[in-house]
Amino acid sequence: MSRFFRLRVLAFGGAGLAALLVAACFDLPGFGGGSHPYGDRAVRASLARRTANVISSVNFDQRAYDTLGEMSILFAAVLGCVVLLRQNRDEHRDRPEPTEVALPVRRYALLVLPVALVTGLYVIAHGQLSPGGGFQGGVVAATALHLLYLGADYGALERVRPIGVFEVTDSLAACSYLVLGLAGVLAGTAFLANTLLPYGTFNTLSSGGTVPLLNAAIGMEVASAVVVLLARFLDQAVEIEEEKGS
Amino acid sequence: MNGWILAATVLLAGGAGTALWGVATGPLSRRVVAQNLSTSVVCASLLLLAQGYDRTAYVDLGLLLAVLGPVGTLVFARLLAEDLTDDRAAAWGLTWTTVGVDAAVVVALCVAAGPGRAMVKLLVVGALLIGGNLVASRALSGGFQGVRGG
Amino acid sequence: MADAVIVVALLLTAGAATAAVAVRDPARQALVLSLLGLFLGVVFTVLQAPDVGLSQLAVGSALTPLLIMLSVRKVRRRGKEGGK
Amino acid sequence: MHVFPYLVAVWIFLTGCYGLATSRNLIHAVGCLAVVQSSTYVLLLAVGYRDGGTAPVFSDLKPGARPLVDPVVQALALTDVVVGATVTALLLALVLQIAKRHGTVDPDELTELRG
Amino acid sequence: MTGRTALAAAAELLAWWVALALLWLVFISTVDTLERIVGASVAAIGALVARAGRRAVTWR
Repeated sequence: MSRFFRLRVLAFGGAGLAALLVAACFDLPGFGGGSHPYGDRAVRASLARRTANVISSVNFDQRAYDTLGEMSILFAAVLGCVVLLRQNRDEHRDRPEPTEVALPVRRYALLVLPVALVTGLYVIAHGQLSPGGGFQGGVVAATALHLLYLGADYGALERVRPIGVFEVTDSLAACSYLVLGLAGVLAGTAFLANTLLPYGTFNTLSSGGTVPLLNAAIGMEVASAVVVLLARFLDQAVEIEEEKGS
Repeated sequence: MNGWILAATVLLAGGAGTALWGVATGPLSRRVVAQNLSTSVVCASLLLLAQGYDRTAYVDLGLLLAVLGPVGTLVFARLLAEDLTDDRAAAWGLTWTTVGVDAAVVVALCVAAGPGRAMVKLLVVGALLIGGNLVASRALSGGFQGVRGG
Repeated sequence: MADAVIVVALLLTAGAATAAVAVRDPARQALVLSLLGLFLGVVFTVLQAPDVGLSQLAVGSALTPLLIMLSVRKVRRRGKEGGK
Repeated sequence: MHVFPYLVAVWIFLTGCYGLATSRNLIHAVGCLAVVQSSTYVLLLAVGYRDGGTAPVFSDLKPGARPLVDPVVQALALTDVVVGATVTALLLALVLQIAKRHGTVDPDELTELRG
Repeated sequence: MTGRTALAAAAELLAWWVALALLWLVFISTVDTLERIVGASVAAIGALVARAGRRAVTWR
């Protein structure tokens, strides 16, 4: 199929798709309309369980089973990356040379690393109160560690990042989500049902029953998954070289 | 619509629009500078929006961006260091202008918030943002000279 | 008039998306993508979804650019070695 | 204003699709896929918006004080943003494997190699 | 490790812990016992990572 012919097919299909999508847009409920039946019910259910952040309540309570699916996709994607980016037999590792980074940049990295880490943990811990949660905070905490690569060199990052520990943490966090779900079954209700713990006082750290626990599990899962993921990419980009002459 | 949201709209339309144009065209050195400046413009407008909607919880967005935005610029400064050796990406006039805008926004918000925990939080965000912006500018204008293999 | 900020944010996002497609060099595209992430964060904020905005800012400001730039570096290094 | 955000989502989707189809570099194609993904977030959140509403987060708001936007679509978009990033990483890992095996990241050259 | 270096290490950790615990108190909106406990442990993790990072960079 020639390039020109392919572009013609694309233009034809794209025009048809565009026409259909635009027609569909005019049939959607108008932007900013007042009718959100599911939203209103979700808010009521969340307030009944004393979870201040309704989005967290939807994610980790009302639709916790869906989040389990999302977490498995995340876990599988990271597993796929680890398998795809492993060191092949015809490759060897090269120690990267230590690099000279301007002093202000290095100092900035060392100062902001703990601040970013605390910010990430704050976002995780307050997931059921203020905007945030395990997904967001996990990414922030994991990114914080990589300031060491940006502000110094890859060797420095490797010294504070035992990759095996993060791989184990990743699996443990995924398991703990499942175990919390199964605890519901053992307690006599349903999988991932939020009936195990008392709902607590509204707008405090311990409110919302199992929501904070599931939130923390997702936070650990995401943080260690991102660290493992970036470790593979950094290995490939910085360390692993192909054998010369292969 | 109140004055805070109007200010955020103007800042977005002017500053972020310019940054988008700068990042989409021109030599690489100009693009990375525009990327760096977009962080401060967007962070300032997020803080303004938080005040405009009267939701202190939205300040977390500004906090996150103030922490991670400069990190993103450092990524580019580090991994494009070889391409940036030929033409230094230095635009200190522009950098100081945005720093001034950020400082003005933070001070105005602090005055509106009044003394208390919210004000300290805004000051922390402002310090992280301005410090990060200056360090990222420094990194772009030759902060990673010796970086070859790493 | 109250929706002006929504319109501005949406237009910026559409512009950044168009630029991200039009810029063909992956390294430069990563720069535009990081801007797209920021503007999406603003759109989510003005649509009153701070949780999604946080998610997008966390991912779009540092993680996605880092992944793309590391891939670019690996492919480029391969290209250089293959050329020798 | 009734359909403008939806039309923006459609525009982002179609632009991303065009980029995917005409891309000459697989890394660029992955970036275009990220653009396509972002269109779904814009569409979802636009559907959930309510005029004059605010986020259903009660850490600094008394329940019932202001109209609220729809939290369900936000929860859908939230998880997908982070999971989408790891899927992007998986695709980039595939691209790196292709680059290793075939020595190119141009989809047209790859088709020729196979044919 | 001599007494002097141990003292320096403890001082560094304590300084970071105090700074990060204060940062946590700035971030949060309402203070209660559980909040203090979580903040103290997060600040401790942050302090440990800060010291580990500082040592890793000035290793060579």
